[in-house]
Amino acid sequence: MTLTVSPKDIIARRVAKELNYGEVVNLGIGTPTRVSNYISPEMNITLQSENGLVGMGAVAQPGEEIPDLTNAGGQFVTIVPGAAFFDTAMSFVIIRGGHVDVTVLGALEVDERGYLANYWIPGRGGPGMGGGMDLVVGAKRVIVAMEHTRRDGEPKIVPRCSLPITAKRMVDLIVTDIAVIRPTVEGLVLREIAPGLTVDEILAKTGACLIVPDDVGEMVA
Amino acid sequence: MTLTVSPKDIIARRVAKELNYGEVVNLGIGTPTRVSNYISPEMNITLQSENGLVGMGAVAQPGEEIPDLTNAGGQFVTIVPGAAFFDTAMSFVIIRGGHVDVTVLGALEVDERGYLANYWIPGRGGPGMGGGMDLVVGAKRVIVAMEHTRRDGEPKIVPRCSLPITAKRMVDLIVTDIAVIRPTVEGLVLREIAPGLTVDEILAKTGACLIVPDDVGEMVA
Amino acid sequence: MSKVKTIQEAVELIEEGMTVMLPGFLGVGTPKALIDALCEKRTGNLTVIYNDGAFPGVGIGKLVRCGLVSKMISTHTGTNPELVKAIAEGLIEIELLPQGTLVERIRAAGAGLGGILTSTGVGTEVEKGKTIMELGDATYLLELPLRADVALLYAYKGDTSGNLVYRNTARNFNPIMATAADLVIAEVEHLVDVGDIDPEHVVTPGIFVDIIVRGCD
Amino acid sequence: MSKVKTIQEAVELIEEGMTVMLPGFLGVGTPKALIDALCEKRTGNLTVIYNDGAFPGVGIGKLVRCGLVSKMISTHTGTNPELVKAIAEGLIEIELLPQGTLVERIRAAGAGLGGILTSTGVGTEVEKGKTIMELGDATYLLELPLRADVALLYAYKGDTSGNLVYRNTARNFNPIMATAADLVIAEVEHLVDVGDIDPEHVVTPGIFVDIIVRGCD
Repeated sequence: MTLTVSPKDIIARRVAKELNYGEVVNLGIGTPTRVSNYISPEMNITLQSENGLVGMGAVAQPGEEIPDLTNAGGQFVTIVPGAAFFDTAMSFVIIRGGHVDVTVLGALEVDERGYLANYWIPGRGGPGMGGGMDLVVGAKRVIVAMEHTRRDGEPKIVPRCSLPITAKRMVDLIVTDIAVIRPTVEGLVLREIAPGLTVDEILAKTGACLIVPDDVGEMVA
Repeated sequence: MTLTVSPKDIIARRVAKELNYGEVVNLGIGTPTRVSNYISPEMNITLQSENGLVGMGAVAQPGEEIPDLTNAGGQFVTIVPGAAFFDTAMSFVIIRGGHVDVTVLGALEVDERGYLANYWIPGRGGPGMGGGMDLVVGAKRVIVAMEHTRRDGEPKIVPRCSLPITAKRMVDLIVTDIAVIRPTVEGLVLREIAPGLTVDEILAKTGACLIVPDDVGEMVA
Repeated sequence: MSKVKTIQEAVELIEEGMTVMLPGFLGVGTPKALIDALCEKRTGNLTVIYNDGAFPGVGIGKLVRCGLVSKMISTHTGTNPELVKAIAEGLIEIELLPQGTLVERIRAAGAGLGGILTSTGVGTEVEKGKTIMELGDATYLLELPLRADVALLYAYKGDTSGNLVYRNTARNFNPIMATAADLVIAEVEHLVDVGDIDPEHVVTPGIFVDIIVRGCD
Repeated sequence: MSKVKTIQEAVELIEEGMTVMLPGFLGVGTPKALIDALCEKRTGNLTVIYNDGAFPGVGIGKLVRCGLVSKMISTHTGTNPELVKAIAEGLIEIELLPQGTLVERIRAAGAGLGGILTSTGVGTEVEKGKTIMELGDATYLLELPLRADVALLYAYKGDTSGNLVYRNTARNFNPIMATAADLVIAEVEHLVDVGDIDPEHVVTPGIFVDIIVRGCD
């Protein structure tokens, strides 16, 4: 049996399990967007998109695109019954005002304080924070969804962010392709590791110190 | 020939002459509301009502009342083609943001600084400022429309307001049933007096000092 | 999942001493059945945030007459002599503020803002006790967010997921108060199915609304 | 009186060095014909307030490619490599800020507010040079109003008096920018008569709009 699930899908599937019935969720561009593939309709999750929409549906199939109906990544999307459109001011009333239960965001770095950096690479001039800073400040729960290491193998989970941080807020959970980590005031706590991997293998790919409790679980892939 | 025009209507008719083509106008409760009776459709004036409406029409005739369609005084009103409804936040974006050209308000007192008092009589506990403070601060022009004296004959135009002022803003014009007065940094300037009255008669009914230029005109009744 | 409950179930959640936001302008846009149910339940000692005094026995005037209000945060009381009298007798405490300031304070709470600067009230009684800020040539008052325990809304039409549409000038404070209370209950004149309201015409998205009740229940 | 003009008449009013607000999110909700006319007229040295970098040659990406932009006030540039390159080479100055802060600064200007307090940006690069305020347990940045000389809007439908209706996610910054510029020009896909838009469905009241142009002129 060969598994063909990509790291991005492993992350998305795991993040989906963190969502509770009836929650309002904002999914960032990239890997976070894939989380919607793993949300069952019975969950009654409402997707908010910062470009002015609650009740976002799936990405539009080719030929089904509706003019001027896109998500925050610029992809054509669909809407579900009960959707509503609004302007950017209202969108950020929702986001900054604490009306989003969960935001799922990618990150360039996360550190031992639980701070994330995801908007600026000095010298490269970008990409910019968009709505990310408001989402991290305003959402009730913040989940970082990212691959555990950079493409060159360097760790993204580091003692202290070298890039400008997105907010002075401890994120609630970090979900990578090989581990689930919970930031706490004591530091980063390893909660789950991917099947077939050892704690030492996780630690080797992590720049930050991890607290390893006795009950580290297996990550449900 | 007997004239049956009330003081309130004299004021309203004179105020209407101050409005320019195409302006957005907010009319306060009472005498100011009557100004709309003297605005011709050719003027293309848009009436704003702070309870959430632009494009207000005349007061509804008995039997023509539309549910939940009222002015800021609680009277049933009509709307004109091109009207729009909105919430209170938008209403005060319009008012405080400088998008109202003229506000016409009643006053309890106006003083030599051009300040008006119209929201509070100590001991009587009311009535409250409603949207009045925002209108005086935000409108491009403020016109006070009031009878020249109180019912007991005491002057309403005084050296300095004894009642709490509505805003630290010099109003642009005072229109009473017997005079038109323009506040300036030098003081209150008498501009027009009602036909048949003398300057001395106006001064006798005015508590404040008035500057009387050579070219005081006759008020068009 | 439907958010529809009975009026009785809804008002059960409102407790003595709570701060209650009520939309409306001289009674227009105020939920009638919810107020009737509150009067019947006799939940008292309420702090009420409402634009004006409405009229005796009408809208929040009914709550006043029932003796359930201990404090009003409002912009105008003059239309309700019963309220004016209760304030004069010290039975009801009043906090008076400008209408544009009231709505921005509520909006700030709903929008997660720490406050707003307005020049309305500068140099008047309203500035007393407030932080005054000079920026360039202008002077502003710092006005702080205003939240409530519960907001009771009135909408012309609502779907079972809480999307709301208003009618005429009954919209007023409803969409703003919907964002700034821990519990939001909307009384709707017409209850429709999810999907029956055009997504372009929704004024208050259902995510703000916890409970929907029928006005005619 | 009709506010309808030709696109040529409208862009004549836009001058070198002006600050221009352009609504849109990755190009959606941005007026196309007005941008084309600006590029043809070659009005340069513009400061552009726009959410993002859009895409190369698309929306404000077209203004960037035409070399008409000297400064961007924006939240995100990453989708437009041409813009990123121009910023890196010092050809375009960039002022980067959070999206929720951008929209509230514009709204504050339109609403006559002196500023707003937000905790977004506290403890980050965004706080540099700004007034930091501590209120109770919370820390906020004071963010100041942001106005423009001209706003160029895009609406799905507009009447000749300037009432506007948007479509889907093309609404975004349009209704807010409509309130905060000295001159407001709206490009509409469908021009209708006064009275053809239901007063409940108007999103931007015509009093905010100075000039209406047809997108297909």
